[in-house]
Amino acid sequence: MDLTVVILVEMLYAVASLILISAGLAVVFGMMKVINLAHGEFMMMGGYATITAVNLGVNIFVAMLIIAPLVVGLIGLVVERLVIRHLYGRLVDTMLATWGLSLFFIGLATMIFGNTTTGISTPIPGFAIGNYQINGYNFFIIVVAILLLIGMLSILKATRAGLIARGAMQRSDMAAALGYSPDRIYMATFFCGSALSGLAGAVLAPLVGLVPTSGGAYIAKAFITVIAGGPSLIAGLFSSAGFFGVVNQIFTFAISPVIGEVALLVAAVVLLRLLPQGITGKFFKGKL
Amino acid sequence: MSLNRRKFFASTAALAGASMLPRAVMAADTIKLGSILDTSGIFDAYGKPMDMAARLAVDEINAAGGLLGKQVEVVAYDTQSDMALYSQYGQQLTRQDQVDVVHGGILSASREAIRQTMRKTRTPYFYNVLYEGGVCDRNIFINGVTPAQQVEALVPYAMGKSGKKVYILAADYNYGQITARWIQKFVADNGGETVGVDFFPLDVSDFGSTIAKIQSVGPDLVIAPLVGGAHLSFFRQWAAAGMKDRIPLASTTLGVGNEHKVLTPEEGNGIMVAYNYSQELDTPANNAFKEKWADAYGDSNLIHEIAVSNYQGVMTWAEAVRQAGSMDRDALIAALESGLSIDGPAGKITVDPKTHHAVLDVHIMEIEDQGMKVIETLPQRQPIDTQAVCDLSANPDDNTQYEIEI
Amino acid sequence: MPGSLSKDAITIILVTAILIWVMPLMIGTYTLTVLIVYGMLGLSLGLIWGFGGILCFGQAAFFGLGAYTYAVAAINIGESTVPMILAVIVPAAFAALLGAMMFYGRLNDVYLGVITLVVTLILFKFINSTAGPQYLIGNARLGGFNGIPGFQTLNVPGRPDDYIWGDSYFYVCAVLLGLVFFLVSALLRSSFGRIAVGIRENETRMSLLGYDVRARKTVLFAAGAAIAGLAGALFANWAEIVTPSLFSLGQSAEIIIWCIVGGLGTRLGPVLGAAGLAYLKFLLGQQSLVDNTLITGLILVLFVLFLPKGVVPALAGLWKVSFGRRPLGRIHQQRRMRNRGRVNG
Amino acid sequence: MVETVLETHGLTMRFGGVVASDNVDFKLRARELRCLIGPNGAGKSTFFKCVTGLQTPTEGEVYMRGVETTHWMPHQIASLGVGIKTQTPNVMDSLSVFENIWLAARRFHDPKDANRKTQEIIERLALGSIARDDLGRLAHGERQRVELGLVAVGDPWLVLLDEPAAGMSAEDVERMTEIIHELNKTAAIIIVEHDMQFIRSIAQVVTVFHQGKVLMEDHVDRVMSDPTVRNVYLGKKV
Repeated sequence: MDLTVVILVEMLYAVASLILISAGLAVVFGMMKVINLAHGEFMMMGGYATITAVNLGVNIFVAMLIIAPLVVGLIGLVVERLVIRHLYGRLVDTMLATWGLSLFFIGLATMIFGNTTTGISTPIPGFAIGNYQINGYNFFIIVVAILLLIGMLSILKATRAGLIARGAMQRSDMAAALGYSPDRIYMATFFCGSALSGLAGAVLAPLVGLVPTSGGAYIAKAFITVIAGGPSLIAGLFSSAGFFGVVNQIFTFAISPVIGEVALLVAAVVLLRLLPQGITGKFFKGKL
Repeated sequence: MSLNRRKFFASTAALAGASMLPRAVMAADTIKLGSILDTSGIFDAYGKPMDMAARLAVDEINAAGGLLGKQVEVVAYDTQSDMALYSQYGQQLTRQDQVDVVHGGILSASREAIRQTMRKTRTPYFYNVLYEGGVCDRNIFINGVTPAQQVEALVPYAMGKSGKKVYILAADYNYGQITARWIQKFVADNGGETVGVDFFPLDVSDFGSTIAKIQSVGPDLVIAPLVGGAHLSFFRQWAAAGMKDRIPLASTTLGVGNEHKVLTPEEGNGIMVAYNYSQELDTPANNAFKEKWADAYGDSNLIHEIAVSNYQGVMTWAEAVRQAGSMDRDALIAALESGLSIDGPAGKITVDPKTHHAVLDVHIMEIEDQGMKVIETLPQRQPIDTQAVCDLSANPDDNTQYEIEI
Repeated sequence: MPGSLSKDAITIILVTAILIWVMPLMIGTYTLTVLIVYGMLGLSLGLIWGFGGILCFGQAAFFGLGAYTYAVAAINIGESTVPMILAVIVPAAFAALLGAMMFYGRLNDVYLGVITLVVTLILFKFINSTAGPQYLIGNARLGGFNGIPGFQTLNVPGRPDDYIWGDSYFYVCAVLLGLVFFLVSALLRSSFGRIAVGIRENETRMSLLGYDVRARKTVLFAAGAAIAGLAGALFANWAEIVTPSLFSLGQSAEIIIWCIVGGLGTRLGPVLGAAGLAYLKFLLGQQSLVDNTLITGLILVLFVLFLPKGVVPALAGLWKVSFGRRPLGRIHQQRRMRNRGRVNG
Repeated sequence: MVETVLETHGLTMRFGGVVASDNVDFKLRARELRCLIGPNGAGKSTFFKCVTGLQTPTEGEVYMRGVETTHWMPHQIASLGVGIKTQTPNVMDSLSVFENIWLAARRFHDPKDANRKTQEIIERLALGSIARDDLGRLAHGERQRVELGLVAVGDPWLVLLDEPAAGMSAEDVERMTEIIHELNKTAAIIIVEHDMQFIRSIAQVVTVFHQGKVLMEDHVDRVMSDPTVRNVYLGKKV
């Protein structure tokens, strides 16, 4: 019984972390049809921003939830102005350029922080479920993911910016026709997407150690989750993260973490073969 | 930016120019020591200090007048934590640079990638890293700690402090696979029981499900031969789940790359390990070594187990060259097989003629406040695991890595 | 395409001969050999991407598969001829299956990218977790992260004790690259190649003309994989070890970068891009001033921004401007070609 | 008796709740020239796509020269000897005119004959002066003409054209009409078209689509004077 609860929590945690690591990529992809392959490195930089800030004496929650998203968002802004801006509408070129950026940032982080694994302790103590101890931080991640989804949903539904964003997602020329400069919308979107990546990296940093190449572990998963999710931003994110997270954990508990990862990847291939438009291309059509 | 780039191109051009010089120009008035280590990439926490140690040793040798009246020149390649580059640079060192000796290799995978090349080209090879044991090859000399020296000492101590049921979490490559089998053997020898073994590829960093699984089995002790930065998160997550005070941990690798300095005291304290070296060894030799290191590099904090092994390896080789009085490979091997020993920062190291492994001191330690506190010192342990299967004086042509069968 | 195949053949033979003679004077043959192998690998992606419009994020999978097939077969057979052939056939067959799965499912563009990337990851993760003694094919341990060392290397066919290594191995590789280059040229001049280019340009139109686009793309995909497999086997012989890093995404990324930098839609571009960048990486490995990865990344970004067609087409364009002649090979809107597909939704 | 080259029975295509093509029965005899007209969204294009295999109909069957082709892929249908031109210019932009037509010719001929056929078509369509130019650089009318060349070079017995005259100058349209008449000597032709001028100049029998159904099918003059048709085109000059 206790074990069932533990497994359930681990599953929720897996889903939540998939949502977190994919959110930034999903926003940028959903709004701009740009696949940011430097997404993983944005997360890595979020992690480093957190650790650096904590080492400078900043409260860990402030560092994770405010400083890291801001820092990475600003980096994203610079990247957008210098590189991405010139490549809109050229899907494959943006993929290649952001891939280059990802290598660049890995190199840069290596030169600045070195290649030694760094990390910080999780700020939340573990606690017991029956006879089992589990990592209390898992709950923090689950909560952050839920808040993130609710936040995104309410911004999209209830604010003016959200309205423009929804318009831009449906038809990119719509916002322009309404008198909003697409240039500024893209800038803002990329900032938000990068900030979300930074947040994810920051929140996950205490759990796993950080090296400049850490981002590589996330990008493939995020990429798969977003593409498999399909056109709807939030429904897609939620459904595909839910599907992959559960598949992953079932096989992880039944066999081993590696098989869990492989199961996730195989599920992705099968899913895309059956639903080439992603989950929400078939179901939940037209939802957010 | 543009300045940097220009500088970079200039240096590239210079490099290209240098590598195009005919080899004859660089006359053989120096002795060439090839070094092949991951000084960048995910294993550079191991490789960088090893590289520093090798250079420190060579500087020391040169300052004392060199070897056979010649200066020693380091020819170093950075393998960038890419196993494929080992074979490439290994060939480069032996065929093109024609070095006199090669020190290097970190992961067992990298050693196996170059060992045959060294053997084929008859270049003496020193592998100065703690490893899984069993390599039997007349061309290679190994001064790292083997399971019989380390695990055999660590297991009974750790089981004595915890209990009989042991769970093993190992890195999924030859080191972890073989070491896990040694642990199982020694657990059984000490009347214990292995209740679970899990292997993790080097890029696994999420151990949540594993921690739950361990609890459902309920061992008394967890032994973790985990390797590299990603695996370090196990120790973090273990502590974060509040498991540290429930089930004690031991490791055969934690601290080899100074990982215990990355973990906080709360995460690291109490983990049991056993190595040849610790920065906390309070011996005159170690204190002098730390001072030398600090003089050269400003700070002695980076020194770790295999950096010291590398230093001792270079020193062992230098001593053998002096005794042999020539750079001839067979004379060198003969000198090494004479039971040669040196006194290094970690104490006395003697070459075992039968196996080309080392007889050395092993310290059982516990991690305490980001240091390794010595609990017990076991002097001059023999590599009996390899001795049981390898006898190079009887079979000089042997070229195998023996694996333990259980 | 201007000129004839026989003219092509003469050019290729001459250039190969000159390179075999001149290059070893500048770079050691050992290093040259791997540059040639990478050149062949670059060509394999250059063929399917530049002329077939198939952007494969997992070309390294076929490279690794070729290398592993060779290593496993060589250990079991002990003579190199059959393993070499298998190393071409197995990746090609695997690609044919994968390609059929993707193209008959009408997967395109990003989805194609995701699937090839994921399949590469699966192979990598699988191979990487085979360190245990239970993973055995015949007499060959797969070895996991360690890879497989110590297999029979290339020998004179039928004479397992006459190894081809060192300089002779370099000649073998150079001649093989020339041969593959010639075969690719012949393929591109053939109807099949011209139709492939037509498919790259406009799939719908080609199917409305009565061509089975799915089958043709599958065949082309398999041909690219066969070349990559051959390159993998040659690499295995050169390195004398195969490791899972052959399957890594980093390796795939490098192949893509070679093609971009060298120039898509040309035969020579990917070959030169591969050899040039691999040599640069090799030189950078000997310095510690600037991080290697940073440079690679910077090169890719700068090329995408400022020279998206790559070096060879740019030089050919320059040649054309300066001398008013139409350069060899066609250079056409690679940019549009790369970005022709839009993501649905 | 004249052979039927294309026949559909109860062809229906639904997109969700929308019925784009509703139970269409259609028959075309050899060497007939037929225009499909109707207002936007009447189902002409859906019908066209279902017949050419670009879409698979929800219900109903398609027969070509007596062979059922309902679930066939476009390339299978084209391989029967059916020439197809889609609505927007659909050509290989970065290849030359010669290469474009050659690719079409190669499908039905060996390389040597393909060269000869290509030359023939280039002369017939008076494309000689631009034969070496890339399609991407040509004017709209020329591109349309080349696309007709792609269709013609396969010696089809059935030609399906979706808005061939769209966006063309009067002169271009005239040339197009000639080519179509020429094709019609050996092939049955279906033209989906908006341009009434063009239809009047070319058509004999016209099928009118409305709300996915066939509204009427008659000679062009009678269709033009029919009040229901006028009603359907409300406001449009007929």
